Order: sequence, then C-alpha cells, then structure tokens
Amino acid sequence: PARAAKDRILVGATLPLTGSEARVGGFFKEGYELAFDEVNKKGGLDVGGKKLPVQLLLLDDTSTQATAVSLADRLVNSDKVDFLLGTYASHLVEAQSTVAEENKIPYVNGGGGATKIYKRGFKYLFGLISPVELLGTTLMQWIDEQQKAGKLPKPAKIALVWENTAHGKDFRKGVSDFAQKSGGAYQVTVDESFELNGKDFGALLGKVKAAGVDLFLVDAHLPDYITMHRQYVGAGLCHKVVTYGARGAEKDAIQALGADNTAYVLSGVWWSAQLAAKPGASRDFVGAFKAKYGGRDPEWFQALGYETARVLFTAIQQAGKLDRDAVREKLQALKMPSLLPGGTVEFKPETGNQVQNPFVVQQNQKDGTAPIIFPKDAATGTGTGANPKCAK
Amino acid sequence: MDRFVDLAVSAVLLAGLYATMAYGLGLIYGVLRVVNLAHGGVIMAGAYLGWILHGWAGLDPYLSIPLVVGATFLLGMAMYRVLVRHLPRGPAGGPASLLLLFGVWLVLRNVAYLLFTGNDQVIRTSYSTHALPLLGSFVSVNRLAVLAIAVVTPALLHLVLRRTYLGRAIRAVAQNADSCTLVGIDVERIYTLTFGIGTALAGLAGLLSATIFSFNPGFGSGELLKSFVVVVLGGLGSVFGTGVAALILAIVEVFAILVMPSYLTAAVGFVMLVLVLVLRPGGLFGQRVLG
Amino acid sequence: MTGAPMLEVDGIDVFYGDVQVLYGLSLEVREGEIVTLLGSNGAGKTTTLRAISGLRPPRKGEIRFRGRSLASLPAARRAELGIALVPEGRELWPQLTVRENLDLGAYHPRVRANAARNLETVLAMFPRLRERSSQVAGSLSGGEQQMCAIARALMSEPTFLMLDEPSLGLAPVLVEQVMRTVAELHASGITVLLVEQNLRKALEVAQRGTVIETGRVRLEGTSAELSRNPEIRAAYLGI
Amino acid sequence: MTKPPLLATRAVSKHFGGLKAVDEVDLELAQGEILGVIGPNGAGKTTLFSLIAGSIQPTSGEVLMRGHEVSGRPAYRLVRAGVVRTHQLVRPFPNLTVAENVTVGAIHGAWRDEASPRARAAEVLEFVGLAERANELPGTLTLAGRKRLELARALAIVPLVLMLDEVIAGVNPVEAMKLAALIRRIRDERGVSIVMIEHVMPAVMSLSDRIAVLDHGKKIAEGKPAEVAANPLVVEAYLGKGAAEEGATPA
Amino acid sequence: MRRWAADVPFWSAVPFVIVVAALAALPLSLRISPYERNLVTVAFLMISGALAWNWMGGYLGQVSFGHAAMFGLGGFVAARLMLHENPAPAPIAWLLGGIAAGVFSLGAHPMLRLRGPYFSIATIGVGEASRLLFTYWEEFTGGASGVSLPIDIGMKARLYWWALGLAALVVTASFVIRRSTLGLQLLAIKADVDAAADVGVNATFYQDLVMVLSGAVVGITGGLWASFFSFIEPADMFGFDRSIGFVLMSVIGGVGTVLGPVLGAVVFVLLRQFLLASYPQLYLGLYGILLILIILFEPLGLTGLGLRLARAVRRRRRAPGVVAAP
Ligand SMILES: Nc1ncnc2c1ncn2[C@@H]1O[C@H](COP(=O)(O)OP(=O)(O)OP(=O)(O)O)[C@@H](O)[C@H]1O
Ligand SMILES: Nc1ncnc2c1ncn2[C@@H]1O[C@H](COP(=O)(O)OP(=O)(O)OP(=O)(O)O)[C@@H](O)[C@H]1O
Ligand SMILES: [Mg+2]
Ligand SMILES: [Mg+2]
Repeated sequence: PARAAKDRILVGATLPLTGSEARVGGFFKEGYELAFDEVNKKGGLDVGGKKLPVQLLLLDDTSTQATAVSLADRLVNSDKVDFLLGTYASHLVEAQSTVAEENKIPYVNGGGGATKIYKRGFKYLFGLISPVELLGTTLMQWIDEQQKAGKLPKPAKIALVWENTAHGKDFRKGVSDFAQKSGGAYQVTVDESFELNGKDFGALLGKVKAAGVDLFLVDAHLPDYITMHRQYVGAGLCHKVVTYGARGAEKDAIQALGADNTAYVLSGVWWSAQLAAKPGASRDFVGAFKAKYGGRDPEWFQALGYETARVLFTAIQQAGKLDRDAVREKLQALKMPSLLPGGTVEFKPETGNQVQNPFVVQQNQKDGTAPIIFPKDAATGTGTGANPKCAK
Repeated sequence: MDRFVDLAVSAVLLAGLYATMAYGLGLIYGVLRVVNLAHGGVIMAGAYLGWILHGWAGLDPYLSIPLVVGATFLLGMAMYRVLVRHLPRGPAGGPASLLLLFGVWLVLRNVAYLLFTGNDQVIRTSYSTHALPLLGSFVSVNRLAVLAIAVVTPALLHLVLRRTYLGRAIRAVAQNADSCTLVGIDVERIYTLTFGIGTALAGLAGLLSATIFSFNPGFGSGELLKSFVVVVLGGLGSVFGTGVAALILAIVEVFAILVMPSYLTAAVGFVMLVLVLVLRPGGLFGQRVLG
Repeated sequence: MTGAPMLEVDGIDVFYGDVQVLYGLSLEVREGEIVTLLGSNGAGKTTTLRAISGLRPPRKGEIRFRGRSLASLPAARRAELGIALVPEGRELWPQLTVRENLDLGAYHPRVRANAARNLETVLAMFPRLRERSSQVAGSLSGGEQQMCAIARALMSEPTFLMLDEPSLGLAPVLVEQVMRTVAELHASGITVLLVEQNLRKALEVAQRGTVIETGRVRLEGTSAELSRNPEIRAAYLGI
Repeated sequence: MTKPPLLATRAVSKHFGGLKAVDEVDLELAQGEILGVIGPNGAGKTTLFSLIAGSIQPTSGEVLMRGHEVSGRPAYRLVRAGVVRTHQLVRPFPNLTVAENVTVGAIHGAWRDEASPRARAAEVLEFVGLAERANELPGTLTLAGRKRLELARALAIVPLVLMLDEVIAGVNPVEAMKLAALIRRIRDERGVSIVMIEHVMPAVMSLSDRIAVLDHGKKIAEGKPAEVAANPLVVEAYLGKGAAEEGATPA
Repeated sequence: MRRWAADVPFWSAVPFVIVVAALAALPLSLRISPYERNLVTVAFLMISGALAWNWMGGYLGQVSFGHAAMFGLGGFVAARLMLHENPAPAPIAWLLGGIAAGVFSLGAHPMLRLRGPYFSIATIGVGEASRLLFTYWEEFTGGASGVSLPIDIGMKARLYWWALGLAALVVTASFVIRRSTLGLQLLAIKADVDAAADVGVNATFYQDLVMVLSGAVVGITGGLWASFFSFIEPADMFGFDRSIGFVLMSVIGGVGTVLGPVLGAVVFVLLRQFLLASYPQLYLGLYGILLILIILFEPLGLTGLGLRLARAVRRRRRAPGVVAAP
C-alpha cells in the first residue's frame, strides 16, 4: 500500500565483489549498471503512464552463501526493495533464491546455470543463463558435424574431465548423454572429476594420455584451465579436439598460455562480442558498453548482466505497476527480443523458467583471435575439424 | 609400462614442488617449535612479488629469486621481532602461536586483496609451456627447473647448516639453547635469522609456484596444508626427512589415481597426515633435529 | 702467584621462578687462583655458576669481573671477556659431531680466527677426541663427553674457567685424569673455579675452598684449613 | 602368615632405551609408616614414584597393594584406590582457585567419605592452613603455600598412601620445619602412610621411620636413618666419600 | 562461611531467564523486521556452535580446526532425513543429525593423546579429508552441487525460537559444566593431564565425553543451519573457513569463558554484516588484527577486555579525591 506513492523503483542485488568469484562479480556489476544508466537516461521506466527512475541497491556477498542469503534478506526486509536481480555462481544463486521465493519477490538472474536450481518448482525465480548441460550438447553437435564430415575418427574416444561442482556435473551430463544417444559414435573412456583450484594434474593427464583418446573435453574455471592446460602442453599432449567448456577464448588465458598453445581450443559461451558483427541488439549493447567503459570489449558476463536487468525492466513496464505478482506473471509470459544467441528470451515452466538459448562456439586461432564457428548463422569464421598439429 | 613412467615422472616433479613448499615450515618448527600458520600467506606474497617484478620490471622469475628471497627474509625477521618473540615458547605457546600467525595470514591476504584485487594472475615466460622429451614422456622445462631448485635448496640449506658457523649455531640452538649462550651465541639473533630463512624459503616456494599456477590472494592455503602433511610425515624439523616425505606424498597421490577417482587422491595426503600423527608422532623417520 | 681479585660475587640472591636458591651469597676468586666450591646436593653450586655466566641473573647483589659489573652484560657477551663454563651434565649438542661442538666453542669473533690453532691445542690435549671427531657427541661415553665439554670451553681461550662437577659419573681413572687436566690448565695460567662434591680430590688441586649450604656460605678457607676443619664433614653431609 | 604390607614393589624396573632408570627395586611400606627415599640426582627416585603411581608402566616387576597386584592400572584408578603422589615441581592447576584445585582432588575420594567434595576441600584447606587463601589463584601463593596446596589436593582424596616428591625442597628453613611438622601430623592425625623423597637431610633423617637409598636405579641400602647414614656404600654414592674417610658417623 | 565461586545460587539464573524470555518475545514486537530477526537467528546458531567448540578448545584446551566436519555431517544427515520419502519432523532430524555427528567425533578418539599444535594439525587433516570424502559421496551430500530442502514459508520464523532454545540450552549447559565438578576436572585436564590423573581424574573418558557432546551440539547446529538456509553444499558446510569461524568466535570473545563465545558469535555475525555492507574489502584483515592483538595482549579476548575495564572503573571510583562513603 505504501508502495503506491513511490517515486522510484528500487531493485536489490548482491554480487560476489570480493572472494573467489570477485572477477566475474565485477563484470556482472558493469552489465547491471549499464542497463540502469540507460533506463535512467531516458527518464526512467514507464510504469502505468508514469516515468519512474530505477535505482540499484548492490551489496557484496563475498562469494559466500550465508552472506548472499542474509544480504538478500536485508534487501527485501530492511531496505524494502521492489525486486531482486541475481548474484553470480550457481551455489550462491541456489542459496539466495530461497529468500526471494519465501518473500514472493521476483528474482531474475543471469549467474546460476545449474539446472538443479530450476528443478525446485520455484515460482519467482527466472534464469537467463542457459544450462551448462546445453553447452556440452552444443559442443558435441559441432564435433558431430566434423565427424560426419570425416575429419574425426569414428568411433571417437572421449576423455571427459570435469571440475567437481554443479557446473562440471551439468557439462558432464550434456556430453555423456550425447555420447550415449550417438549409438556408439562416441565412447567416454576416461571420466574423471578434479577439485576446484587443483594444483597438479600430472596424474590425471597421465591417465588421459594412457587412454589414447581422440577428444579431450574438460569443464574448468579460469585458473584451473590455465594450470591444467599449461601442464597439458608441458606434458606434450595433443588431441584432435580440446575444449575447456566455457573457457578458452579469454584474453587473459591466451596471454598466459600463448596463442600458439591455445590454438584450436574450442569453447562454448552464452554470448560473444563478435555477435555485434551483425546489426541488432548485440551491436547496440557493445556500442553502449564501449562508450561507458572506455572502449573495452564486453564478455558474456556483462552481456548477461545487462540482459538480466533488461528482462526485469521489460516485465515491469508490461505489468504497468510495481505489484510483485503482476510482474511475476509478465515475466512468466515474456517473449522478448534479445541479444542472446537465438534472438529471443522466454521462460518455460517445463524447464523451471530457465532459458534454453543456444550457445555460440568459438575456436581459438594461432593469431590469438577466437571467431565464432557455430552455429552457422552467427559464425564469423570457419572451424578446424581436427587439430592439424597432432596428426595421429 | 609407459604409463608407469609417466606417472613416476609426474610424481617426481610434484615432489619437487611439495618439498620447496615444506622446507620453510619444517625449519621454523625444528628450531623454534612454532607452527608457522602464516606460511601460506608468505607463499602468496612470494608469488605476487615475482609477479610484480616480472610485470613491472620485466624481470624473469628465476632472476628475481634473490630479490624475492631477500624481501621475504626481511618480512620473516620482522614477524619474529614484532610478534613471535613475545609468545611463550614450548607447549604453552602452541595454540597461541598458531592463532597469532593465522591472524598474520589473514592480514597478508587482505593486504594483497587491497593491492591486487581478487583476480587470478599468472606469470608467463617464453618457456612457460616448453617441454622436453624424457624417458618417452614430455617434461615441462619449467617444472624441471623447479625440481632442480627443490633439490639444490636443501643441498644449500644442508651446506649452510653443516659448514658455516651460522648453520651450526642454528642446529645447536635447536638442541640446547643454554650451551649456545655459554659459547657466545646470541640465541635471540639466531631465532630471528631462522624465522627469516624459513620465511624466505616460503617466499621462494611462492615464486616458483607462480611460474606454474595462477594465483590470487587466497593462494597458499592448499600449499600450507600440503606442507603440513609433508613436514609431519618427514618428522617435524628434519630437512632430508622433508624431501623424502615430499616424494612419498607425491608418489602416493599420483599413483592413487590407478585405484581411485582422481578427485579423491587429494584426501589421501590428509588421511596419511592423521595416521602418522596418531601412530608415529615423530614422523615416518623418527624425530631428528635438522639433520 | 695470586693477584688482584678477578671475580667478585657480592651478596647475590638467585631464584628459579619463586623458589629462592641463593641467599646473599658472596665469593671471591683472585687472578691465577684455583678455588673450589663445595656443598651437598642442591646446595646451590650449579646455580652460583649459572649466575656468574649470566644464564640465571641474580635478583639482588652484584657480580664483578676484573672490577667491572656484569649486571648489564648479556650472557652471550660474557664469553668475550674470557669467562667460560663447563656445565654440569656437559650439555653438549648431542646431534652435532665432536668437531662441530668444538668449532662452535670458538664461535666468538675474537677467537674465531684462532679456531684452527685452538683446535690443534685441545686435540693434542685430548687425543681421544681426535679419534672421535666425526662422531655425534650424543654417542660418546660419559668420560668422552666430559672431555669434549672441557675442550669446547677451552676453544674460547678463557682466562677464567668454571667447571661444574667435572668428575661426575666418571670412572676413577678418568677422575684422576680430569683433575690432572684441571691442574695443568691452571698451571698454564687460567684461573679456575671448580665445583665438586668430591671433596678430597677437589681440595687436592685447589688452593682455597668455599663450602655452601642451602644457598649460603657456610665456611671458607685454604685447602689445608678446610681439610682439618671438624665442621666440614657435617656441613658437607648436610646434617 | 603375616599380613601383606600396605604397599610393595617386587623387582620393579623401568628402562628408557638402554638406560635402566629403575632396576629391580624391592620396597615395602607398612601401615602408618614414613619411608624416606634418598639418592643422588638421576638415581631414579622420581621414576620409581611414577611407576608406583601408575603414571608410567614398569618394564618388568610388579607393584602390590595389600598383596594385590596394581601395576599396569592407569594413574586415576590407583588414585581412587588410595595411592596418591605429589610432584617434585609443584603442579597446581594455574587457572583454578586454591579451593577449586583442592576440590578436583576431593571429587574422586567420595566413596570413602560422605562429605561433599567442596566440604571436604574446605576441611583439608583448614588442616593445611590455607583456608584464608581459598578463593585466590595458586600463582599468588608463595612456594611454601603451593607446597601446602599440593599436600591439600592430595589429602582431599583421602589417601591411604601419600607419596611426596621433594615437598620440603626449595622453601626457607622456617617454612621447611613447618612443612615437616605438617607431614608428621598427616601421619599421626590422619593415619596416612607416607613415602617421601627428600634431599634435605635433617628433615628426612628426623621424619623417616626407615630410609631406602637408590643409586643408578638400584636400591643400595635400606634401614633406620642412622644405619643408612653409616653405610659406606651410601656415603660413597650419596653423602660423599670425603666424609667417610674422616670416619665419623652422622648425627 | 566461605564463598565458593562454584556455588551458584539458583536465583542467579533469574536474569538469564529474563533475557531469554525477552528474546523470545522479541519477534512478536512489530519493531523487528524479518531481516533483523533472521540475523539474530543466525547469531543464536553461531552462539551454540561457538560454545560447543569452546568445550573442547576452551575447557579442555584442545584447539580444533576441524569442527566443520561435525557441522556438515549434522547438516546433511538432517537434510537427508527431511528429504526422505517419509520425511522426519525437523526437530527429530536435527537431533539425529547431532547424534550422528557425536558418534562420528568419537572416531577422533585416538587423536586425543595428541596435545597442543599436534592435535590442531591433526584436526585440520581430519577436516579436509572429511570435506573431500563427503563431497565425493554424492548420494549423501549431493556432491558438489549440494542439496536443497523444500521451502517452508513459516520455517524461518519458527527457527528463531528453536535457535534461541538451543542457544539457551547450550549456554545453560556451558554454565553447568563450568561450575560443576565436571568442569573443574576438564580445566584440570587442560592445565596438566598428568597432574589431573594424579588426583584421580579419568582424562581419557572425560575427553571423549566432551568431544562427543561438542560434536553433537555442533551437529545439531548444522541441522538447524540446513533448515534455515534451505540449501547446503559440502564445500561450504565442511569448509575450512567454517572451522576457522568457530575458532575465531571463541578467541575473539574469550576462550574458556561462557560469555566469551557468546560475545564472539554476536560480534562475528553482526560486525561481519556491518563490515560487509560498508567495508567489504577490510573485514578479513580486521579479524586478523583483532586476533593478533588478542593473542599478544588479552588472552581472554573481549571478555578479558571487559573485566579489565570494569576493574579500572572500580579503581577509579575508589581513587582518592572521591568522597568516601560513610
Ligand atoms: N630449573 C630449576 N627449577 C626449580 N628449581 C631448581 C631448578 N634447578 C635447580 N633447582 C633447585 O635449586 C636448588 C639448588 O640447585 P643446584 O643445582 O644449584 O644445586 P647443586 O649444589 O648444584 O646440587 P648438585 O650437587 O645436585 O648439582 C635445588 O634445591 C634444586 O632443586
Ligand atoms: N621419560 C624419560 N625418558 C628417558 N629418560 C628418563 C625419563 N624419565 C627419567 N629419565 C632418566 O631416568 C633417570 C632417573 O630419573 P629420575 O627423575 O627418576 O631421578 P631422581 O632420582 O628423581 O633425580 P632428582 O633427585 O634429580 O629428582 C635420569 O637419568 C633421567 O634422565
Ligand atoms: Mg650442581
Ligand atoms: Mg626426582
């Protein structure tokens, strides 16, 4: 009732601005802030014929669950925010979204990719980040094209290596389900997990080497990717296809490892700045981002952050009021043109309100670039089927 | 067979790393009977020092060894003078020194965080990913260099401890401090120097790790835990025991992958730690003081 | 033969924690003398030597060496003045070799340059140690350990040598030998303060003696006087 | 058949590596007796106490109480059976008050005495003369006070046998006399049998009914104080050879 | 005639009962928002955990860096019981989780003969090994992705009273233990195991007893924690940071006292919340500095500081210049 007289819309969020996820937390913050700036520059959101500015109340959850939960609690019950945007990293989102559900407050996030978050039947939780499982599937689809084109052996042996987290487990499911359904075209011969921030992968790589596989499919986060790939190259390993899941095209990593050593590494991401090559939502976003952040190129984190906020804004405008349930209904019914690959965003109850947009697959080149090679409609380059360096 | 060689090679390389991480912890414990929980923080500091020198001055990490070792040596001496000196020695000081140095670690971590943010950093050199064929397997040049240093360091340490007056004084202080005073050894000074050397060894370990791993301010906790395992296994305070224990731990961890999922191999070390503490509190090779 | 006072202990009180062990104890040793400190178990002899060497500074009273107060001089600096102690129970570094034990005896900068020469001297004095020089000290027999401890003290070229029960735990032949050594050291110009329970042996080599009982001086006199004193026995037995 | 002694050791030994700290020692303690144990430093006196009290286990031999073997039992069970020791270096619990220190002792003697632990602690403190200091920390007591505390803590258990390791050592002569008197009262008024280690000769000689002498882990003599003092072995090992040669006997 | 510090007259419980009653009535007042209520609930849970840790670390002097193992085990056992097809009522699940944790901690029995830093290092090993093993045990902990409990809207509100009840119980237990002959014996063991045995204390038994009790209470706390957060994962529940948390709370507040861990837990939760909102970059270092200062200058932590202040004030009152009472 008191909310009716409001002169602005208060949106709360926490992000891991310190702690283990701090780097990405910062990226999401940039995305959020860009979206809020854009709206406020236009005088605010049009809510029921009245322009209301939006304000972001952002707190640092230090990458820990208890803090993410209690700060969300604070945002809802003490700061009285109208809506919530999500934090980053699956475990934080899974813990934090319970607060939104208990308080019946819409919670839109672009940072919780694990499918199990969306299997709890929550009504107020919406996820803009496609399941990591789908990342595994998408990569396999491209690989499958190569195999069909005769560039890869059939059957192909896979070493499937994943970090022991929700992220890694989803990736593993995507790949192994695909392999199982392939009718023998793919065999997973090594299936191993490793601890986050692992130190030495010598033994693991030894096992991979001994198994004599064709495809080396890994899901790792950035530090482990760098550590593992260094040892991989150092141990003289080479496989026809190598991927580290969503990692590979980061400039940091290419710099840390050398363009030579990362050539042909495959990665699947939720969005890429190269999508701006064609006119559309992505190009607009990249332009705005560069203007605000000194010409820097955004990565998928900023794009998802930005888009997450935009989805919430769109639903609010469509509802025409700040009523939480009304906004929730509009989110549920939303079908919005988007910068995400696939071009539209919608939340389907059967997937627990997690979007199912495709991934874009990039492949690193010797010159340090990483063009999109899949799907075709988004491609900015052509992929190399099997790493020519390892002839065998 | 081929596979066996591969695993053996990676075990030896890993042992080199574990050993460098553990020497400093063992030395300080051997002489002062203080468990240096700030060890992990110093490893982290060593990594960042190397990174700064590499990034800002373009200094190769191996060339910056003297600078990093020197800086962490001073840090260690300061830690002893300002903090550790005031603790009760012996069993009574045990938990107190543990907690005090843990506090130091938290501060180091926070300082690093303020200076460098939480981002992961790496040191990349031209040879970071170079490999040499060896025994039908490929071995990273950098890892070989780390191994070499892991072997040279205790040899140097051994020489210093055996051949110099200072080294003999350090060993003597560990055995009987009163007699040292009688022949004119300033025991406090020896403690200060020892703490400095132990800390410098941690700094060196950090620098070397930084050429292999990416790191952030939280770096060092895993290294500390491994160092514990190695030092306890080797008998707290024995330089050679430490080296051998590092090798044992590495072999067990690496070969464990043959019988268990790779994820669990990390637990093997901790299980060994607890078993050794309970069954053979003096370490696998018995209690020796700085042999 | 005896000259100016070299060491003056002046009314010292010494404690272990709250336990008082010495009560206003005074003592004097003159240049070139050999003096023995006698007393039964627990009388405070060792404590007196520890106070002089700085390991257990007195709470009250003063110790002067060649007229200079030692109060502000840390224990580690006293070796510099030529004060050396062969501690009770030898207190070697058991895991260091004999050679290392001896080398460390010459740790002090003033004598470090002469280490090689001093080593030759002491090894000549104790040929047994030359044979054992690479053995760890902890594995020596009691007598050998005693020699090693004396040799270690001599490495610092002391002018004032304190020996705490050097005959403790030694076979009679070795006792004879140690006592002879003490006499030789004295003859070579070193002032000696000898603590002994072995009253007869001690009085044989010493010129003067002081008997202490529960931290206080009970009797003083020349060796001859003390040997004759009827009280001495009772005091010595602590009865 | 004579009644078995209250406490006895039969050929009890303790080896530390190659060192025979205690070597086949036989000892007997009769009800109401005070037995003195003397010997040079490192003779094995304290180790013998630890063996009897169960703090360490003998290498061989046995400890008997009223003819029943008790060796191998952990210390706390021997305490509950009435064998209580004090330590050479006083070991009060520093963070507990004087009264609490004694109460800890009183907890486990309850079966022989109906009083509550706290009441018994109070009574014992009165007996040793520490009642005034009940609520202070042991650190505030003088050494003599702490020795009394150590006695009180042991007495609170209502022991049958009290083993005192150098309780008189280190205190000034006046206090030493008072402590000796207290020890005699413990035997006379409370009927506690006592074994005491002491280097302070006047005290041992006057308090003890019998004296045993240890050297290098072996018992080298035993008997009335005067006999022991005259024993040439004892004189050589402990009292001093110089004394023997002058040919007098101790007072 | 003598006033035994240990004889606590029963009326001294009156202020405590009043405080608990007031706290119980607090959520009924409209002044407190659900956010504040939840914060206090977390503080209650931390109080229970810190006090239970303190039985080991403070009373017995065995500083454990591995209590997260019991916290996590209690949490996951409770969670599994509540997720079962025939779900156990929450309080039963918590209790069983606590029992499981207590039994588990008995496994550390052989470690108890280690003392000082050796014990601490061993607990680090046990803690880390537990974390890895339980993370690997998917059927139980859900592996790295953890388990979610069904959302129960009224649960958080009810948990306030449950947590208060637990905390009140644990505070009472801490007092009773401290003041009873059991507490005396624990402190005696802490001061000197051998001397304690020499006055008849069965150190082995009491150490086991305390370890089991401490583990069980921390386990129950873990169960309540699981219900409160609805989602738990092993990396967090079994994490080293959690073990450290128990240590920090007790040390900052005052090891070995009853009030200390309570203060420590409140400061830990509230200060943290405040710092996180205002200076998120500094809180780690501030804890570090606090820890260093406490170890160097005030071993009894905030409690010791309070006592010192009280003494100073009293001295000031008695100081000359103030007119003495007739
Ligand atoms: N570290 C210590 N702590 C407490 N008391 C001590 C310590 N060292 C010695 N004492 C006590 O001080 C007193 C004097 O001891 P000291 O060693 O000086 O005697 P001593 O004359 O050398 O005897 P001995 O002939 O046995 O060597 C003894 O009562 C002894 O118990
Ligand atoms: N735990 C142990 N390990 C090895 N040796 C020991 C141990 N305990 C005692 N000893 C040795 O056993 C011998 C006997 O020691 P004990 O303490 O019984 O002597 P004591 O007769 O009480 O001497 P004091 O009069 O000086 O107290 C000593 O040589 C001592 O060093
Ligand atoms: Mg002596
Ligand atoms: Mg003794």
